[in-house]
Amino acid sequence: MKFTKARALVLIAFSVPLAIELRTVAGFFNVELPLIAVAVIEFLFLALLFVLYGLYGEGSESPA
Amino acid sequence: MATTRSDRAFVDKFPHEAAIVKATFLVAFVALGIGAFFGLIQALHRTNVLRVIESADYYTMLTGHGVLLAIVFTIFFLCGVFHWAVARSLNRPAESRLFSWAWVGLMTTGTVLTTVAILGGLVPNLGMSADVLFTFYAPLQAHPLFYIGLAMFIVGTWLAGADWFLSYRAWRANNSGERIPLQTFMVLTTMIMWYVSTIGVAVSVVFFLIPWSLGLIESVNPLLTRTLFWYFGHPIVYFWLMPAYLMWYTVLPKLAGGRLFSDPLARVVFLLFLLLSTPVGIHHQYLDPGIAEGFKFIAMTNTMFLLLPSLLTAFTVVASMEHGARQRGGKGYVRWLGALPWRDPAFTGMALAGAMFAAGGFSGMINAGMNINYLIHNTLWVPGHFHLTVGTAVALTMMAGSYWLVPQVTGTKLYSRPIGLLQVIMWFVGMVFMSNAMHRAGLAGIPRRTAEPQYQNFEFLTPIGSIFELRVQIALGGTLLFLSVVLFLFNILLTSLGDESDRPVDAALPEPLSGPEGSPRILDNLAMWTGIAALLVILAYTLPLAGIIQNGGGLFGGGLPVPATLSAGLDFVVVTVSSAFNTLLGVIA
Amino acid sequence: MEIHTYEKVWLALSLVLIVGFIATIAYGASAGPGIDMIDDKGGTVDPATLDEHPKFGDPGIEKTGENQYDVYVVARQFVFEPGTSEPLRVPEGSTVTFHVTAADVIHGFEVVGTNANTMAIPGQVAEFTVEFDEAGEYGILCNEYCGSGHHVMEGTILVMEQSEFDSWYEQQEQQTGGEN
Amino acid sequence: MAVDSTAEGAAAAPASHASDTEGVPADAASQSSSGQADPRADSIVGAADDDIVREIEHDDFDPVGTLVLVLIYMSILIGMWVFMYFIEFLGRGLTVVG
Repeated sequence: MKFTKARALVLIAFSVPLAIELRTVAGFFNVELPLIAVAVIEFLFLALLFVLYGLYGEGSESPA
Repeated sequence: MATTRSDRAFVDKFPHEAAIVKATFLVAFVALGIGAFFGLIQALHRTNVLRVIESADYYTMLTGHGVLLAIVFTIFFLCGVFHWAVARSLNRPAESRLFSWAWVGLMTTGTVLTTVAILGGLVPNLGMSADVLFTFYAPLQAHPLFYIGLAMFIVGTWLAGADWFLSYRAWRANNSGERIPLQTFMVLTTMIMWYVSTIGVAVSVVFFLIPWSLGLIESVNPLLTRTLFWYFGHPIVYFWLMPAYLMWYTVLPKLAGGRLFSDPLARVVFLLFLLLSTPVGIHHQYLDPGIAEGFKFIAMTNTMFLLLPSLLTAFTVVASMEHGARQRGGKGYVRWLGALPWRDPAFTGMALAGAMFAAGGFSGMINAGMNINYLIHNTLWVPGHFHLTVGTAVALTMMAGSYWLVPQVTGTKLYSRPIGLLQVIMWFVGMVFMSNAMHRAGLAGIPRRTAEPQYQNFEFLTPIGSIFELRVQIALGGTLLFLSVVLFLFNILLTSLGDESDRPVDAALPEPLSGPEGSPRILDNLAMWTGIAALLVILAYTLPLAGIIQNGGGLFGGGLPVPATLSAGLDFVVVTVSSAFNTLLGVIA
Repeated sequence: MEIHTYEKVWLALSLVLIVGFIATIAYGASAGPGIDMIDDKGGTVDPATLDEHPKFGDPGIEKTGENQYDVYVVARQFVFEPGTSEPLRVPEGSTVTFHVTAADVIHGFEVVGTNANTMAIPGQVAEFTVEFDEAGEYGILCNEYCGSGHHVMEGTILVMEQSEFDSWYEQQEQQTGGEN
Repeated sequence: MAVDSTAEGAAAAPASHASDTEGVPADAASQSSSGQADPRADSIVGAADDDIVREIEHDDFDPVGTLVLVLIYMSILIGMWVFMYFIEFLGRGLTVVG
């Protein structure tokens, strides 16, 4: 299964609610996560996604 | 090239129906653009990010936002979808072109009158306003034009329903033994529900509000008109939702590369909505004085059983998508999700809309819980909830559906699929920000429908994060949603201006995996289901309405209160009968 | 009618979920938490002659028994009487029955951050009882759109220490007594 | 590809819905090799059928993935309900008791 732009976009979309609710989940374990931590985690996720896209994304196999 | 486009494109096969669909979509999209703009202004205003209007004008914008999006956009669009679905699934044009244009014209005229009355509020010295919000609770009063426009609009929808019933009758004359085609079945059951439920608002508007706004009667009974509104106000929720369900059941499986999992269950689901949509309106009035707790409990049981068709839908629709994914080579317990056609904005939009509906379903369960309603009643939680349901499950499905439907009625190809994909994802992300923050703000006690919830005497507290963060999230989400609408309208406009295409979309709808053949014929007995629906409504509403009229100073309010309490015994009988009905329905399903 | 086994499982679970929800609500209404709904027990009132009403004509707090009080509140555009121009005073450790009605249009009565929340409808009286355990302050706001000034409609509830409240209450009684 | 689009077209005519089992498997086989590189699949909405690699009939399909998803959903629902009712709601002060 190829890592297409569309799949990357959908993954980004689904990461947003998870990131927002991360603080609630942390709250259940009595961890107070500051907003900036969530922003950093989301940023790292996006960076990872970009790297993966670069390695396995549509362009890498150049089917055209 | 053995076949020409005429063999397959809807616009060539049914040019007149396509014209009607185009007209209704045009009105819907104009309303969407204006309504979304008002929404942006409100999101920025109430969060104190940017204030370009006076706070008193906020309510004019809010009325416009509610009426243009929740009534005009949704209902015009669904009329287009229904007109398309009936012609397509019965494979015959409407009986009378003139009649079709008559209802489009009547609905449009009503819309224009109501919109003029609302926007008149922005023009000082005009003496015309309708800042009564989408619920128009008396004794707040609007200009008579507002109510008259509304009445015309509703009569227009009645005629539209008649149009589809006439098509069905003509089809039935030539196909006496056949099962009703699924899409037509969905349209007809939805319209029966609409006829039953709009009686409430029609009585309220025609007998009370119009005479009162014209000065013919002195006063109205506020609890009575409010109850009549919610008699109609909850079924309208399902009137918005049913076209989305129609697309999820009949179009989404195809977009996913699969087939509908079960046709009979789809029919059962629509019948359950027909039966249970109306006798639940009192769940919007859990905190109203003047209505006995027993009636509220009945409304709650009915409401909770109304979860059943939606939970069944979740299974059937996801299973249909899974079928597509597996046909496209998907494997595993959850990995198959990756094999879905995420590039297709029509598919992705509908799938994301469904995912958000699952979340909105949860906040709806909280709303429906009779006593937990104290927690969130009239707080920002409630708009947070319905922006997930009507604002995403319905609106995003309609926008995504447009990417597949509009090309069929224009004969042109979608201008840009990538922009479409970006648009639906922006909607999803924007709504996650806005709706999540609204739910949280509601739990902190921030009220809905308020221009500037920044009070002098107290502060709102939230356990996680801060109120400031929530405000920023609402403003950010609202901005993304508005930009998403702009992209959508731009994409659709350029689509309609494009060149004719040989194959605007792939319009074929595959047969269901499990067809209607094996299902009981009684499912198609519309007259019987209508009768049961009416009976349930009578059971759920007769006593509360009688109580309101007797206790609350008569039909028109202002009279002397006549104490009259309903006996507990009677209460008990109603609860028992209604629960028995519900259980029975559960068993049938 | 043929239904797939998995879907039957889901259908059964859904019914259990629904019954579970209803059972939770019934538990909340039962003796344990004892949550009562706003209903028709408050009776009705003529909004046009509210000023002449024995209670709503001069709304406020009234002692009805040991630690038992009745509070009458009128919501009108865009104030709570009492609540807005002066705080609604109650003593700590008391059981207070509110009677809330509206004089003009439909309003809401929400004690911010709590489960005390009701509609105020002209002609109807919302009657509900809450217990104030500790001294402190609560905000009140109108949570139903009631006109162009809806966003300024707010007030406070002051939960006072018993002795403080008693002296205030006595003073009130004397004043109204003197006027008559 | 031209042949293929004709087959699609025939299937699109409402009268011949039932015929879609006849031609498609062959088409699908020829399609799977070209896969997503097919430029047409990029420009037409609703062309997911073009990427079908195997036809799955009613009796061969167990929606196990769906069951997994809905069970996850239900466990979230129950967890959230318990949290909202017993902690958020019953844990708050000033509750209407009469």
